[in-house]
Amino acid sequence: SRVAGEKQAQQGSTAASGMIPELNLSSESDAAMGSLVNYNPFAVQQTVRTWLFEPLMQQSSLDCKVVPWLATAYTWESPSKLVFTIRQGVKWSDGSPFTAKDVAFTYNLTKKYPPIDLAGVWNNTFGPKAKSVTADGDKVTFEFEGPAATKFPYLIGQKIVSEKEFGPAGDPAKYVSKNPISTGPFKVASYNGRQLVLERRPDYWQADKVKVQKLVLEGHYSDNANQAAAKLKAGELDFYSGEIPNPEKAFVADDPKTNHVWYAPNGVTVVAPNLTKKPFSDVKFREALAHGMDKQRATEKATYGLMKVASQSGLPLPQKDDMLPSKYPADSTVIPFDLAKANQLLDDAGYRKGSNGVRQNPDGSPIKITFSVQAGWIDYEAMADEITSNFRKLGLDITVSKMPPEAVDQQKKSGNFQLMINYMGAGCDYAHGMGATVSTAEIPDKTTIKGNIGRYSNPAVDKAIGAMASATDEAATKQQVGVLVDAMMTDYPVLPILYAPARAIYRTDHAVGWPTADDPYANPQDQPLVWITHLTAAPSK
Amino acid sequence: MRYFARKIGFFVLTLWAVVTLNFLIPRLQPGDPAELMVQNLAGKNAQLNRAQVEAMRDLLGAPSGSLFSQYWSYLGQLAHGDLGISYTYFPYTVAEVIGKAFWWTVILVGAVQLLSFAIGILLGAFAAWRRNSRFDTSVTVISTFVGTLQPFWIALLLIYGLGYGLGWFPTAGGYEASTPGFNGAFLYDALSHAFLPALTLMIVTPIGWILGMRNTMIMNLGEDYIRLARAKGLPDRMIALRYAARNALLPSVAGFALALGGILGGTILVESVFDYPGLGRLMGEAVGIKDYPLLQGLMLLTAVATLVANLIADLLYGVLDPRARRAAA
Amino acid sequence: MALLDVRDLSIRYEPKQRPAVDAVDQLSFSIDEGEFVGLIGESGSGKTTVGMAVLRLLQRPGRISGGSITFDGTDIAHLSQDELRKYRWREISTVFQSSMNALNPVTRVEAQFADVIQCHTQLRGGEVTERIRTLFDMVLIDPKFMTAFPHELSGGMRQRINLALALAIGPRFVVLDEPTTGLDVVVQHSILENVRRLQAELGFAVLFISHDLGTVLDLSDRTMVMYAGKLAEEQATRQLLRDPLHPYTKGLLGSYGDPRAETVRITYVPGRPPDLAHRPDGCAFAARCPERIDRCAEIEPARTEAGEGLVACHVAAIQRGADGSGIEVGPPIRTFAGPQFVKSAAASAEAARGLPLVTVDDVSKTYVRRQGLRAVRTEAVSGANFVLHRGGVTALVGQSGSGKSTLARMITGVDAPTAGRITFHGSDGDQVVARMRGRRLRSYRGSVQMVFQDPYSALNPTKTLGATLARPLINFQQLHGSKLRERVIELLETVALSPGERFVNRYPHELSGGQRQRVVIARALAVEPELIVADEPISSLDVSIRAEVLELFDKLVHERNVGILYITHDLLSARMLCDEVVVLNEGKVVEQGPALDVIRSPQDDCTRLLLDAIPNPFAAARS
Amino acid sequence: MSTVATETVTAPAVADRWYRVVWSSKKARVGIVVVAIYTLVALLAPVIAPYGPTDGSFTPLTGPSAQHLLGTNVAGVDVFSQVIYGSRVSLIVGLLGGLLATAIALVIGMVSGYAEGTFVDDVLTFLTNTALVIPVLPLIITLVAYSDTRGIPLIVGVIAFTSWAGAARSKRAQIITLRNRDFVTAAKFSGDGTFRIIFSEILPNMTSLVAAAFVGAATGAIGAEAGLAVLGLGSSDSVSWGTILYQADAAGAISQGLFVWVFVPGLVLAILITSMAFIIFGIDLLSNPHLRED
Ligand SMILES: Nc1ncnc2c1ncn2[C@@H]1O[C@H](COP(=O)(O)OP(=O)(O)OP(=O)(O)O)[C@@H](O)[C@H]1O
Ligand SMILES: Nc1ncnc2c1ncn2[C@@H]1O[C@H](COP(=O)(O)OP(=O)(O)OP(=O)(O)O)[C@@H](O)[C@H]1O
Ligand SMILES: [Mg+2]
Ligand SMILES: [Mg+2]
Repeated sequence: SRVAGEKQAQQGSTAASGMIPELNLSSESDAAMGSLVNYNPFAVQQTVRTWLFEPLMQQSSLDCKVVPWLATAYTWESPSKLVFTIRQGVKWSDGSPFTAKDVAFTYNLTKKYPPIDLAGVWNNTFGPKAKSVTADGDKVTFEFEGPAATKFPYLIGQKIVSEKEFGPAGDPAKYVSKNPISTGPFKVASYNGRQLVLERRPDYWQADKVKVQKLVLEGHYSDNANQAAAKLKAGELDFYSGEIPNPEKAFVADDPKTNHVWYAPNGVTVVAPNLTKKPFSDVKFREALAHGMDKQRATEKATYGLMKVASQSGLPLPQKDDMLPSKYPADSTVIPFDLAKANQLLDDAGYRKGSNGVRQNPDGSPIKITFSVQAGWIDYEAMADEITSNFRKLGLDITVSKMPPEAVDQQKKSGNFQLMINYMGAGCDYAHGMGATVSTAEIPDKTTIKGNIGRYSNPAVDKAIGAMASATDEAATKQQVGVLVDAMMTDYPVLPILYAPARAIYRTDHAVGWPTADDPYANPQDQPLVWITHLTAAPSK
Repeated sequence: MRYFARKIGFFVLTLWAVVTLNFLIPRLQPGDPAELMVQNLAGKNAQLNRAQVEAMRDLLGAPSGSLFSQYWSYLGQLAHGDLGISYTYFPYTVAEVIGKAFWWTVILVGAVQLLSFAIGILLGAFAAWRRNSRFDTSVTVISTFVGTLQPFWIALLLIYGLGYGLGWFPTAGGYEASTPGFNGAFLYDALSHAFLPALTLMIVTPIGWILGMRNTMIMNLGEDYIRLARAKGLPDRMIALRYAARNALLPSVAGFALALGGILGGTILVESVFDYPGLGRLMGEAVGIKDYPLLQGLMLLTAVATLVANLIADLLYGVLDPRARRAAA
Repeated sequence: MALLDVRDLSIRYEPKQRPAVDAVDQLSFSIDEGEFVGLIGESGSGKTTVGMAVLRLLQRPGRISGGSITFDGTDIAHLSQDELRKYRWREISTVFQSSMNALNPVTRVEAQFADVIQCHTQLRGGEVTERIRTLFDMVLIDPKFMTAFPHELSGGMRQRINLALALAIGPRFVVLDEPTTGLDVVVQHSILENVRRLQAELGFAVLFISHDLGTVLDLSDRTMVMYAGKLAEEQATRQLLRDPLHPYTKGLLGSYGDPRAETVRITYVPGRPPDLAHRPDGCAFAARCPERIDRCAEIEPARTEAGEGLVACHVAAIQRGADGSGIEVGPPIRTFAGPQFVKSAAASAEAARGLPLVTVDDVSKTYVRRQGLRAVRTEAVSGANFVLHRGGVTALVGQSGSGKSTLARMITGVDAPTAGRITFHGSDGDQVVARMRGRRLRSYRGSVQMVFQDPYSALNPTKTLGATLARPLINFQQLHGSKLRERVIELLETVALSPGERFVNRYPHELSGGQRQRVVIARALAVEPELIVADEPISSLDVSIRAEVLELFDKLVHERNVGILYITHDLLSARMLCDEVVVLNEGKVVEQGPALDVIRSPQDDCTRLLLDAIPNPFAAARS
Repeated sequence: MSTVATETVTAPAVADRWYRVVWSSKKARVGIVVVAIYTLVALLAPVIAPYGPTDGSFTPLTGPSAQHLLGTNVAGVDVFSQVIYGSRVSLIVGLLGGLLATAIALVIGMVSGYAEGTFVDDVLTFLTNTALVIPVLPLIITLVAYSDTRGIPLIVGVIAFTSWAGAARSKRAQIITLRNRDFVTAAKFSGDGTFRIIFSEILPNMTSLVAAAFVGAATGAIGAEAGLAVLGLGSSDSVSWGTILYQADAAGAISQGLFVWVFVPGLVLAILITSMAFIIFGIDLLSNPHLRED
């Protein structure tokens, strides 16, 4: 195509220098945004989200390894006191030096303006709130009202802004930033309302690692997967982390040498029964269901077989194998599809078939199950359809009810549902990732959706989650996670189906060095800043 | 005078009803905008970050007070011409957001409507004129067939056929590399981007005009003044256009004014498929993300446009049909 | 050589779902350059059809099924529309039967002249305007109306403009198809005077189609009489008046009289025209002919020269010695030997006075029209007073726009008066018409019926005649099934639409103008009302059927004690039918009294004007 | 006179029955036949379709083959069977939705036009204008979101409820031009009630307008049903052509080369609506007897 042709011509001239002349990515703002420019990292809609501002550290949800970024190191001086060492020699894009004071300024700004406190530093969301954030030399110290280890993954993700720009800006939520002062690897070269061109900063603190001269961001494909696939195939996109149905066939098959896809396991998609409703309140019933789900077929339909079936432990395996208590051999936690066993379990638990061949409650009352699913979320629909047909084979009277996502949300809040598909976090904050699904504190209320939509409640689990707040090292964390895994394996509060993906759909004709299944050095979806420093020019053919 | 007072009274009353509905409808929809927006930013397969939801709620300033007091302040705002601040594009105001999208839609759909009206009228007139000829049959059959295709389906066809297959036209967006402004490069850029969406709409819109025109024209062809025109030995073209078509045009013109009013609401699907930066897409998004202020603004815009078009249709009819001048004016 | 020569022209209507109708059968005639030829004949006899054929404007399902139409040496019957174009308007132009509706409603009059002038002549720009101005002068219309839209002109003006349009580029031949129907006599008179004058000046030939005997005889050099799709007779007009050959012609002539005469006699032709889909053997008129002989029922009479004209009648041919068969028939008689409708002065004067039926008491009606910001008030009726009686007929006469229809609408309860009151003295007490609602209004309509003025809009185009006529019968007389059908057919026959079976399933557009008007009359008769408000019920009917309808009304009055409000501008029919005359001018009653008194000694100028405008061919013929 | 009376009238023509009139148009004939075939397919769906419409037991996303004429979808359902079954919902939604919307438009438009200038007209006109002006999509979403059961009747109702206004307006305009014709007054004299006058005298003069509006409404309804399906507001457990189309789009059928999956439902839909439009050409003959002759 036209655009690709031009690009090739340019590439010829600069490829020799080992640099990548240009990469094409999809836009990070809505198309309708037009020339409503706003580079403010606190804004709801940002012209660009990824490439200008940087956080203190980056943590991959895949392996929970912490990569130092604007901070070089951190230490928990106590479970309620965290100290970062700030990187020296970093320059803001206007040439002025970046200091610890900017860091403290940023965090204190979020204190002053709660609407921008996305990391929840100053409230009780992920742990007790902070008392103060102060800078001293190259150190920035966080003091919390209590043990706050669970806040760490959120806290380090805060994008750091300069005091110079935001000091005079007033309410940062209402501030429109047109000339951003940032630390990131790129700065704005041009924006015409549609196409954003970013150019490499030679004075970036790790400029030697950034080989991409120019980033061109254009087009928003969130509800237009076909277009994205076509653009990718045409070489007009180099990387895409949105959804493309059946990427192997729609994209990779077109040119397997250059076209690649990697779906990294990012979380767990689970069937969430409402434990307050019969017969789901019965753990035996849930156990039977866990054996009666054809997870393999569900992943074939929902993710075109790209994702693996999930372990009942709730942990994404094999990435988090090391978190698994030793009593569970890794491969034993994936419950195989076994209808006979499921039937056996149901029979044993007293859910006998009535004269019409449909199972009844032990007390003889009929069972009628409605599976609520978000209409239009085709992967969810596919899973629901498959699992429903599996459960029907168990003799259960079950129907799928497809409804608007908002209506599903409403049911989550009201608890007025029977079965649902839900997402179970698998981040590095086990207390609020995995824990959110089983913690009593996370049972949704009328106005807020929280993670524990099944309304599972277990004091041992709650206690373990509480303990994680002061678990600042891995061993301590593992011990508490073990309690959660136990609950998952024995109580079946939710029934994992498959791992939800972090997507990377990319081409290797311009750049190589993307994170892959073999070299999962970064979460492709969450850590572009990491992979951009790994990319190198494709060897010329 | 009473007549105009009445007309204006009705206009205001309808406007009020619409404003009230505009206020109520979004509020009646289930779903929490803050949650939806965070979910939207994170992707559906992600856990809701509750801190973010809280922050978002603070940011948007959750509506407070009773429904009634909200309604009052909404009316007050409107009276000052203030449409509020968009949730999605915070801190940009609704007016600014709509302003960006406005001309894209108006120019694209306006041009399409004009063109398909002209084409539809001409084809319809000639089909009626040569009723039951092969031309008539093919025009009615073909236009009916393509006119009943779903626009979305046509769009797919075009994107893959002319867009990716042949590579003739860009398939997404309103423009690409050029800087908006009044210059050749940009116009070329914008036109080539507008081509496929325009074509999609062009395929489905003329049918109504064709059939409508054909219908009224056939009725009119039986009238005595057409017979007289024939007896006058005027060239067929003149009879067809000046006599038959001129008269048959009247109902269509009134319909056209209405269609123009509807421009602002009618292209959600096509604009979304083509990622076109217009009002339809904006409306689609606003509905999806529950951006109440934006949604209200768009609905108000559509409503006012339609109402005004309605009024113009009335007046236009008076101008075009001298008979109506005294009856209706 | 004749300018127009029509030979053996046959025209068929071939509707898809019904048997074909031979509307015109082997018709031959010719017209010379500059000649003024009248074509008269019974309603539905095919006059309009012939005119349309000559103009080549027949519409489906009609088509020329045989014969030729030679215009200036070329057979135009089979030319394509393209080839025809060079004849159109330059050579042959026309004024239609419903010429009021023949102007393009959305363009200015001027433009409708300009397009045809520019199309056929070299004139451009100012010359065109100049030409239009001359044409307007010619038909006596102020040229300031050039820029008007058709609806801004009165009916009479529109007809005159059509005439001017027909003459716009000096054609050699003009077809005038009932150019003045629906106009009052005064306007009618002035228009036709115009035509005659212009024809004399410009020398074009005219085919003048009309059912109005008086005007045709008044104007034309030669007259052709049509009956059932054939020419019955053709003679120079003066001669025709003096010595009509065909019995049907005699019948037509006999239906004309002078309203002022002591005793008015009107003949009418009894019986029904034949079903054109099944022509009888022999003479089509035989069944109705008082002079018929045996031969008439068997052999179709050929067109023969007899006396000074052409006639298709055995008897006339024998009488004039044009037939050698030697059959004995008596000497020719001048008048129609059939029934007559007679009204003597005495009979008119002693008119029965029944009880009052409707009282019109100081009634006014003001229409308010909006013109831009201004409200224009039209006082259509002001302060009208009169009484309608049971078993009595009141004529409401007046010029066009004098408020006749408006009064009719108020009396029938369609509109309400703005002032005054109209009271109906029914069997269950007096009621104010304007206050009637719902059931009462419905039952009022069972006793008061209206014959609408415009037969074109009074019939639902989507309903067959049968369906239209069935409604009142179902609603007011609870008839159903075969009874209903019988009664419907009977009604059709009553108004001379026969055979009824042939008409029940027709749609209005398949009827001639006069046939439609008769359906409208039949509908009003269906419910056997106490009062009939007839608004120009016979304007589109030929004299013969006219007389028959009058007779029908008369019978209703005498036998059923029905009251009639007869709206007309035709004083002759008023004299024949009515006991009382109310003359209306510009909404005011200017004169009222016994019919004969008003007609004989009119007090108001307006009445006199109406009387003077009545054409009187006999006067001319006798002189 | 006697001769006339004895003359027999052969073949007394029967009044044109409306169905015969409609059938006499070639286009209408084609339309009727096609619609009839569709109806038959819908009725016989279980016989014709090789598999169930929700039977997801096949390999997902296969192209056309002998077993699966149109391939299978993401859920491993046979698309051909879906298309066959889909005719049910699409026909019902199209016909009922079209009918209901037309009926509402008819009643409101006709009554308001007939009563022009009165209070009734004012109220109805106000209603119509308001309905014309409020954006349909958000309204539909709100209406549907508030109902628990999301069956076909609801969808049909909602679609009809939101789409009648334009048609009502044009009908009002039309009836105003017809209402003052003498034949309407004449019908009053014939003793017909207002209702009968509106619907039996005036309506036949507008059948082509009404029929055109019906096809417009039916097209709109089928499209709207599909649109609702994609918004997650469709009927939860039935397949329609609209849902198939949108599933195909959402699953990126075209980028995967599964063309028939997209084309066939779009095509059958267009053919159905086209044939309905063709029937109008026959119905035109009803309101305009003039046209019957060619
Ligand atoms: N479309 C048609 N289909 C069938 N018959 C028709 C059609 N049009 C006219 N006719 C018949 O043809 C005959 C001639 O009609 P035409 O209009 O020429 O009569 P006319 O002499 O002009 O009568 P009038 O004086 O009433 O205008 C009538 O009997 C009429 O019923
Ligand atoms: N609906 C109306 N609105 C306004 N003016 C009207 C209306 N109807 C009639 N008029 C006017 O009222 C006057 C009387 O009209 P009407 O129809 O009663 O006359 P008429 O005596 O029946 O005439 P004609 O012989 O031409 O039928 C005319 O000037 C006419 O223009
Ligand atoms: Mg005639
Ligand atoms: Mg009148």
